[in-house]
Amino acid sequence: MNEQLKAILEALIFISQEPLTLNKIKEVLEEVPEDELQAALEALLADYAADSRGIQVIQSAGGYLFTTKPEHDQWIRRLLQIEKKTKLSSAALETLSIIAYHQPITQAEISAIRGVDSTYCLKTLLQKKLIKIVGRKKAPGNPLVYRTSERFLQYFGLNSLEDLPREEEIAKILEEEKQAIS
Amino acid sequence: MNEQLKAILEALIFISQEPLTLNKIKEVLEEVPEDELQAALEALLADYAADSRGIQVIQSAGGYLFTTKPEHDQWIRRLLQIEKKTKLSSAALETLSIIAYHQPITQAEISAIRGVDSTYCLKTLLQKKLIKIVGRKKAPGNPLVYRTSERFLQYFGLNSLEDLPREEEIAKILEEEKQAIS
Amino acid sequence: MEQEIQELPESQVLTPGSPVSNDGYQVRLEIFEGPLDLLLFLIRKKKIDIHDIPIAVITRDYLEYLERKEQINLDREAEFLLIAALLIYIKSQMLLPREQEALQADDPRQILVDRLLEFQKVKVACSLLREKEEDQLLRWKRTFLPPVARPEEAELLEVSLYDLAETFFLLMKKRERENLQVIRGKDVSVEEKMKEMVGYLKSRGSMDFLEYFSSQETLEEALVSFFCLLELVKNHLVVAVQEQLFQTIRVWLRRPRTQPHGHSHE
Repeated sequence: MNEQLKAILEALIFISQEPLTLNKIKEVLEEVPEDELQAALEALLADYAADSRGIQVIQSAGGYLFTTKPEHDQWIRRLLQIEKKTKLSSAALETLSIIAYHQPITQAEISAIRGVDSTYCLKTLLQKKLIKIVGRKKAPGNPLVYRTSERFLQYFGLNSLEDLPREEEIAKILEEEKQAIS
Repeated sequence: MNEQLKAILEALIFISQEPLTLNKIKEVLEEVPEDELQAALEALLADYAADSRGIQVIQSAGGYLFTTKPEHDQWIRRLLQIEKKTKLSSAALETLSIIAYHQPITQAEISAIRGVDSTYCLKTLLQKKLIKIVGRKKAPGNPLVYRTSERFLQYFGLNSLEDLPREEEIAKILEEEKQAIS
Repeated sequence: MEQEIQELPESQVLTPGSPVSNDGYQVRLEIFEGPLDLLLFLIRKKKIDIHDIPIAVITRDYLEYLERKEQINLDREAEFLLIAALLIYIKSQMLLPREQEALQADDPRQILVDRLLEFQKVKVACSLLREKEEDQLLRWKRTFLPPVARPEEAELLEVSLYDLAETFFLLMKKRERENLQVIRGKDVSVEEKMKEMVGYLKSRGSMDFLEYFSSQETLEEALVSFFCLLELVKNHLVVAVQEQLFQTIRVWLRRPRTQPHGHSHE
């Protein structure tokens, strides 16, 4: 294994503020054969998987990124003197998950599923850049159409939309809940 | 040696924007005896002194800070170049939005709306092929006239300029809700 | 504590028998995200099979919740009324004498059942995403450029003068609140301040402008430092970068370019 290459990868991921994709790595290190890159990357991930480290490499939005560990949250907040980060409101989360599973989707379609007008939630989500407008639907009134963004993936630590909890997983939870009630 | 303490120190140095001083560390970890802190810190420094790492701890301004190594400078610069290329600055985005909604438009008109000289932004947008020059205006000085390009439509997934969100639509989304639900 | 109230319905739906659902009268309409949320809650509470809803019972319970409100806010609660109307409509359909065994597809409840099933899935997806969110919110990412980066090559988001001005006015408001409106004598010249700022940047590499601004002794000095920053930016002597709106502004000295910037490959 190429130790020097591993060190370079570590430096590159360290410097990135957004998940560093394999494509970008290849662009930077275009001289290096891909299988060598892969091997070095895997070795680096293995190093960081060790329990004793204070930083981790996570895979998110199709790239690699350093983050601290959840269990160190309180110390970091003490250092930065920051309150707990705020979660999305239930209404915003509801709207967002409908968009995630039904995209591309219009405001009217979202509101129909929720049974409530969702305009205000769309504003919040647009401002947080968790969703984006991607055009118009060919339908009466030509309504705007929404999709989730890159930042959505990053926000939830998903590698791609494929990583969203699947139908079967949801069905299983519903089944378990039903059993619990009866 | 306290492995967990070492990990916390690693996380704290990682997230700190300024060199992290021992005083600051003591403040955050006030429950921990100073000699334990010292021992953990030294162990962490020893770990990072290993040659094979891509990140190093430097002591600067009386504190500790992670940086990359000078020998990796060329790769880091390449990466930053690439990242820069893929990102629009907020100034460029502002300029682009003005062109999108007010085309055809001249540099002077854009600068008048933005309140700042926009020559540099126009250059960036032209390089990224998001806008194009479509001729000159019949006005004193015959200034160049700009429009958005085909690529602009592709980039934002629009079929035509008609598909741009209309002012009323954005206004409706951005409008503050009458009653506070949150 | 607003947040906790917001999260109640979610936990009710997922953990039946929670303390709140035991004492129905403590549950206010406001805590439900919408009418479907309320309906699901009632169905859970009564341990009803969603595919076979006793529509008369549910309609009565549902209306009880609406009636508990002294005033119906039409903007906010119109959607609750809409579903109430649907429930009453379905109830009336169910009461009609049926000539033969109704086919399942003709069950007037079907439209409601479909919506509830879909909404139920959304709720579960929400709880799963919430777990992921909670995990991610506890992880900290760097949102600044480490010192090795050369800021003039990395220009993330260059701040517009508007951002600067906006930030400035926010600061002014904050200062006003802090009752620091006393402007003391001591003339501060723009030239001196500019020299001081450049000196600061030369010695420290970069500056957190908000911090610098607030550390000024008098409001006048703080004001002068702001105008100096504008001047320095305008003359391309420094670069000011704001990673996110309302975050601090970091300022670096701009290094004179020795060569026209060559793109490695384009």
